[in-house]
Amino acid sequence: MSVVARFEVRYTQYLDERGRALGPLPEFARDPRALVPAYRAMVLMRALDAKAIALQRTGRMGTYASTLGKEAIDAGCGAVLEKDDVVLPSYRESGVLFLRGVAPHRVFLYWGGDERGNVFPESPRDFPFCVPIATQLAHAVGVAYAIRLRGERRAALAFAGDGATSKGDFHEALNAAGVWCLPLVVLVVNNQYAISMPRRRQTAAETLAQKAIAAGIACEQVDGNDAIAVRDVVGRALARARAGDGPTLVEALTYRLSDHTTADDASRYRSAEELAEAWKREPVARLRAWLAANGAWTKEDEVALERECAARAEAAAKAYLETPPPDPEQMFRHLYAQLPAAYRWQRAAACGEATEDACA
Amino acid sequence: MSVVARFEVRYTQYLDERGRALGPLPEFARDPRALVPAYRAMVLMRALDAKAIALQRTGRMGTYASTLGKEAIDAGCGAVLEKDDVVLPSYRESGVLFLRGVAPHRVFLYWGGDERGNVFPESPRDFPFCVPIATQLAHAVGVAYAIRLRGERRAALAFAGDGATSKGDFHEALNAAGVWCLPLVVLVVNNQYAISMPRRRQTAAETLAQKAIAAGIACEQVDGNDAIAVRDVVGRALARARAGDGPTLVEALTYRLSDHTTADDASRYRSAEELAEAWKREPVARLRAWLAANGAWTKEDEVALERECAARAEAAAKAYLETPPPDPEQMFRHLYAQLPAAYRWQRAAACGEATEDACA
Amino acid sequence: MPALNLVEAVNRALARAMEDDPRVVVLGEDVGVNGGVFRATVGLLERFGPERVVDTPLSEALIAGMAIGMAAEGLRPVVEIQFAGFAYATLDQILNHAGRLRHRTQGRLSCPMVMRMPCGACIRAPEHHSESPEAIFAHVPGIRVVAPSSPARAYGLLLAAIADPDPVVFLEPARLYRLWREEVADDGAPLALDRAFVLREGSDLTLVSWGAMVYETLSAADALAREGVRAEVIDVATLKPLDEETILASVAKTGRCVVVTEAPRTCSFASEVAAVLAGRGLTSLLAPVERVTGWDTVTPLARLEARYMPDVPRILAAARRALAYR
Amino acid sequence: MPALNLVEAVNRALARAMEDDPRVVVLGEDVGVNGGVFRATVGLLERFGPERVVDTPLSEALIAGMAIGMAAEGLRPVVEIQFAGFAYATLDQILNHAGRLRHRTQGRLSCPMVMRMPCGACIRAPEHHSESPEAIFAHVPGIRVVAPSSPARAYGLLLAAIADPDPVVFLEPARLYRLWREEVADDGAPLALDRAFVLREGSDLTLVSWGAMVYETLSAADALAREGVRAEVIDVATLKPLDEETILASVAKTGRCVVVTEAPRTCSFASEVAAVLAGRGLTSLLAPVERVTGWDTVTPLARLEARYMPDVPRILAAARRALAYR
Ligand SMILES: Cc1ncc(C[n+]2csc(CCOP(=O)(O)OP(=O)(O)O)c2C)c(N)n1
Ligand SMILES: Cc1ncc(C[n+]2csc(CCOP(=O)(O)OP(=O)(O)O)c2C)c(N)n1
Ligand SMILES: [Mg+2]
Ligand SMILES: [Mg+2]
Repeated sequence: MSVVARFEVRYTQYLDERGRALGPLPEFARDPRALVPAYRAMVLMRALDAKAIALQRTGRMGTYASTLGKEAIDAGCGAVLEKDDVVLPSYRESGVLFLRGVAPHRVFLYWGGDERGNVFPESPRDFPFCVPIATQLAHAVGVAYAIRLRGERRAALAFAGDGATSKGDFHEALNAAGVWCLPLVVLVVNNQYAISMPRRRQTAAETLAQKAIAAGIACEQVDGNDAIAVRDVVGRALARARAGDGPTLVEALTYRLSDHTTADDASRYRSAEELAEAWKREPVARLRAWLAANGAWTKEDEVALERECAARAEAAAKAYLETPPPDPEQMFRHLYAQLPAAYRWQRAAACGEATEDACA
Repeated sequence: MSVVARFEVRYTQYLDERGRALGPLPEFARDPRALVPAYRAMVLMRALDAKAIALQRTGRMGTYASTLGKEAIDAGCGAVLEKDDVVLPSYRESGVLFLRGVAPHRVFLYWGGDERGNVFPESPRDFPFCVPIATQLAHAVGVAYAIRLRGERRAALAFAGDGATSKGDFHEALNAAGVWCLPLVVLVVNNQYAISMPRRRQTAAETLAQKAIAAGIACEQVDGNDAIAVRDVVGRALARARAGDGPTLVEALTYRLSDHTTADDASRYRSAEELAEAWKREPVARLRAWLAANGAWTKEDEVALERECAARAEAAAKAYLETPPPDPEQMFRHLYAQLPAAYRWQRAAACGEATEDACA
Repeated sequence: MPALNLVEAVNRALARAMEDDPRVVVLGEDVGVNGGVFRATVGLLERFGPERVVDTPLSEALIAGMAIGMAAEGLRPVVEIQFAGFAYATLDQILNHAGRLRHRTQGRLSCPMVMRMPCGACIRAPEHHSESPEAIFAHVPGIRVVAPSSPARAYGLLLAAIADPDPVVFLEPARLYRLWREEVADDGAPLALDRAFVLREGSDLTLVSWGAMVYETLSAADALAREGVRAEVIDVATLKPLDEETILASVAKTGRCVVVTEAPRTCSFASEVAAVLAGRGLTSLLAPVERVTGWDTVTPLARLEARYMPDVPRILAAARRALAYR
Repeated sequence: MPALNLVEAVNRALARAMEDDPRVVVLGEDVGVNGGVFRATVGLLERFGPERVVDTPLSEALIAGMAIGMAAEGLRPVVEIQFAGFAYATLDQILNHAGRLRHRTQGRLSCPMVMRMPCGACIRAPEHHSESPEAIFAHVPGIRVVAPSSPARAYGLLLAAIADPDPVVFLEPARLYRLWREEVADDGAPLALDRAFVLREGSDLTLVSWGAMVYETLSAADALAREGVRAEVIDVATLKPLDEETILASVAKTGRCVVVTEAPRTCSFASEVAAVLAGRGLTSLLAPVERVTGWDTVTPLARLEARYMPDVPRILAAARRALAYR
């Protein structure tokens, strides 16, 4: 018996739970002020999240998937994405999209039940939200293939949950990315739950990062509540991708501090103690503590930011609520580039312009 | 940065290409005569394979998938399967099925285009041949789950090709087997090709065995042209499975010495030199050399065996060719446990007992 | 007799089947401690334990394929797919295996499994949560397709599906899950799997539907009754095999037929019903068969779904056209 | 003008499209050095290189999903699925994404891809190599479904499919791949994607089919002609959107219609055609619409497939019933 292959999974964390540096920080964090934009974005994400939940609770929005707890991942990724990269979100990456320039009321429109929520004029090549788990990863392979084919220095960044790692699509995509050495980073947001399914029962694998070994591609595990670590790890992975050095799977460890969606009640399947423990590791307070300790953030800054974020959330809600309802023609407008003649009567009937007549 | 997980893939081989022991052999091989039945089975497989190809070439059988080169895998597995285990083959495991007691003419019937080829009275719980790649692995999970649920000391052994490791189904099955610690062994027959796709372009993974790491289950790589190694590795994996110690992925390295099927022409995509090299490692001569060198096999034995196998192949062909053609009712007989009344007219029409009348 | 809503009736049937037959296992995403996202499996984990009430990894193709393996090995798996929109990944297993295992092995192995899923729109759910894939499943040889439209029928049909020796796809109308309650005797009595239900007798017009659309269709029949039109209402319920006789007998009486489905029109199950009428029913037809269907569009998100769905006005308009036709 | 068989015409159209449009890429299993298991892509690797003629890993769902990503990023992917029986794993991507990307993003992203696959039985192939899934695809909103039945139509329709800005499922009748040759001008001229072909004019009876069954249907029409019956033969060719007008115009003339498909009967595309006739065509019908279809069974293996397939005698029997009906 001989050993023919060896592997290891590495983990990156810079800040401890209280925001204290565990060792030397990456270059970009030498000046703590460089992290202030990320912090501001994280607080805004939280304000928008709270607003969305309030809208849902008051019957003005449909089912909504909260982003509470994953702000460091979204902000860390947002900081290292370049304009020409392509983001392929799941349904929980509104934070990243805000940093891509997508107006917050679009996200509200999406969860409010309007396809116009997936129109991102600010970031037109990014993919829409994706609900069927892991299916977006195949799209990401296609995007990355197109980038490579044209010899462009861009990358695709696709997101998926811990639950998504059990789907065949996840593995098919990683494998293909490895075969063609594609400019693709897949970021697994391991928030410990897939609805009620805890991470440890989703798979017997010790880490989710190691799933990359099956595809023969690079992997890294990172503390997803540490914005500096996320930025570092994802930034390097994207740089490698753009440089033609191939794909990476990044597992970001975090915790879903909210219910799965507003239609879920997490108290049915997890304890208050577990949740309380998780709150101690949450990312916003951690980064604030580090910024404050390093003289880059004050109480006054915080008060002003809170006010600003509240106003922006309010404005987003207003823009959402004032968006006129879609007209029925929206069902047909972009069904095809041009609606085939065979379906014109359906459009007319849906818009109340004609009767549905079997003998038309 | 810290290392949070480490893995390795081990490789087992006992006999070198010329059939010389590389070191101490496993217990069961201490008496070389114990390997004679495996050798005899391997030679029979080759005779049946040649007969099937002859039948196809002479227009008396449909497309056929040759087993040439994988005899050590089939014989090694056949030797360690217990009666109550369940085999889930792909389309290339007729060798294993022969060792399960399945009459060779059934296999000819299958490739001859008759569903009765999947009736295995001798081995009634084994699954039929499976063409849609990797789909049988999900079935294997269900079988293994049922075994575990009832607390039985049995195992499922499922086969798949190197190409199959790219299918999502493969990963979903391994992952689930890990989650429930199922009595399942998945044997990947790495014959270096999926039709024209060479192994190295199927995946960037250094080994196929390492794909088990994604699922957090045990894995082993074995020389699939070494019947002793296959028997050893698969035997131990099945024993662990039956004992409740969980699933194993075994990658058996071999080479497809034939075209993909009789409908394929491998010379389009691989060189004669490569094929000639592969023949040097083929399993039958290797085991024969070892048996002969250890006094367990003689030229006379070989001559007698050749004659016996030729006769058995001839008998199988005869049984196949003499099987009366199926009657059209076979389409309906086992469509449901009992044919719903709504489809009875179709059966009657198919059997020429009634007209198809839209106004019946 | 307890008054149950539809999802409670499903739950009751599951519990009953698990109690009566130790081979029955329930599996799917979140079916255990969470009791299913619609609570169809609530309480089962506590009563029957985690080995028989199986929370699966997030892998629909695996779930369907695993059920096939379980069924072949002698269990009676009842799968829950969380929403019909996530069942497409199971089609490979259902088409290539579940419906074929018995035939492929000429009766040696079989596949007594049930695959349940909530279907249909107008529950204000997110994207991909509003699908009506019955026509796709009804095209698959070797399986049965069932769609209940009331608590009592859900109970009796689900018990029958679980007891059936062949694979059954069981499509539950999510919109009706909690819409009303009715008395359901927990008597373990199955309903026939090949008989349509005549919910209301009438001689002027035949209205045919299934699943959530039955509810809309009954409301339309009420409205017609107020105008003095006696509409016969048929709940197909067992889509495959289709009980053509009940529909043909009704149309022989009425001569006029409206078929209602919320699925996209082209190649919908409404087309199958209409095709039967164009063939065996032609001599009865006094008016064109009206199909009131979802448009050939993507089911829109919540803000527009009411404009996608067949509703009482659309059914009434079709009924009036059929009645007026000479 | 070269005389090409159907698979050569497909090959020619692929080469032409790749030459005319650098965005076109071909991908699938064994499409590169092997030239495809049916040789539809032969020669493309040599001419256009491995970056544009892409051998993929064995992962159908990935192939379909990847094409969606490529299309959204501005390429024009043409996927080959090796056999239709292996396309079921792509349905999730086709249903949930390909047909929806444009709508979901309200025109921001689109999905100009083609998914080609050989379909149909009677090529004496192994299990799962004989499927006819057109009805499933035709039910999917937002896509087009095309099925050529001659070399020239394969050439023109495939070019049109590749040029079309929306996803097209392109179903190639494997049985016709090498059955005959005809002159096909390699002129890059696309055919319309929403027009049925009237292959033969007649006034006594309308025969409707598509794909490989067109061949069988034309033979039946020949036999009828020998008896003095003038059958109109329509090749639907573009199944979605369906050209209802051509069929209705024909039946308005003939009053009698036989629809032929080798797919299982229930919820087949033949049902859709019959449903159109039961609705808009009812007034024209002088006889019940005959559906001559595959049985509602698994397509049997080679020894029995001839007993499964619609053939000339079955089509003739149906035609005679329709003609005799008073
Ligand atoms: C294919 C598929 N199956 C089931 C669902 C229903 N569903 C929505 S979210 C979810 C859990 C996803 O968990 P995870 O991947 O960890 O992402 P998270 O929600 O935690 O961000 C499930 C099962 C779905 N959307 N898609
Ligand atoms: C899902 C699916 N896709 C495609 C095919 C067509 N096909 C048959 S065998 C084969 C290659 C399989 O390669 P591998 O898994 O290595 O098995 P081998 O034939 O080498 O034993 C392919 C692509 C299939 N049978 N199933
Ligand atoms: Mg999660
Ligand atoms: Mg292989």
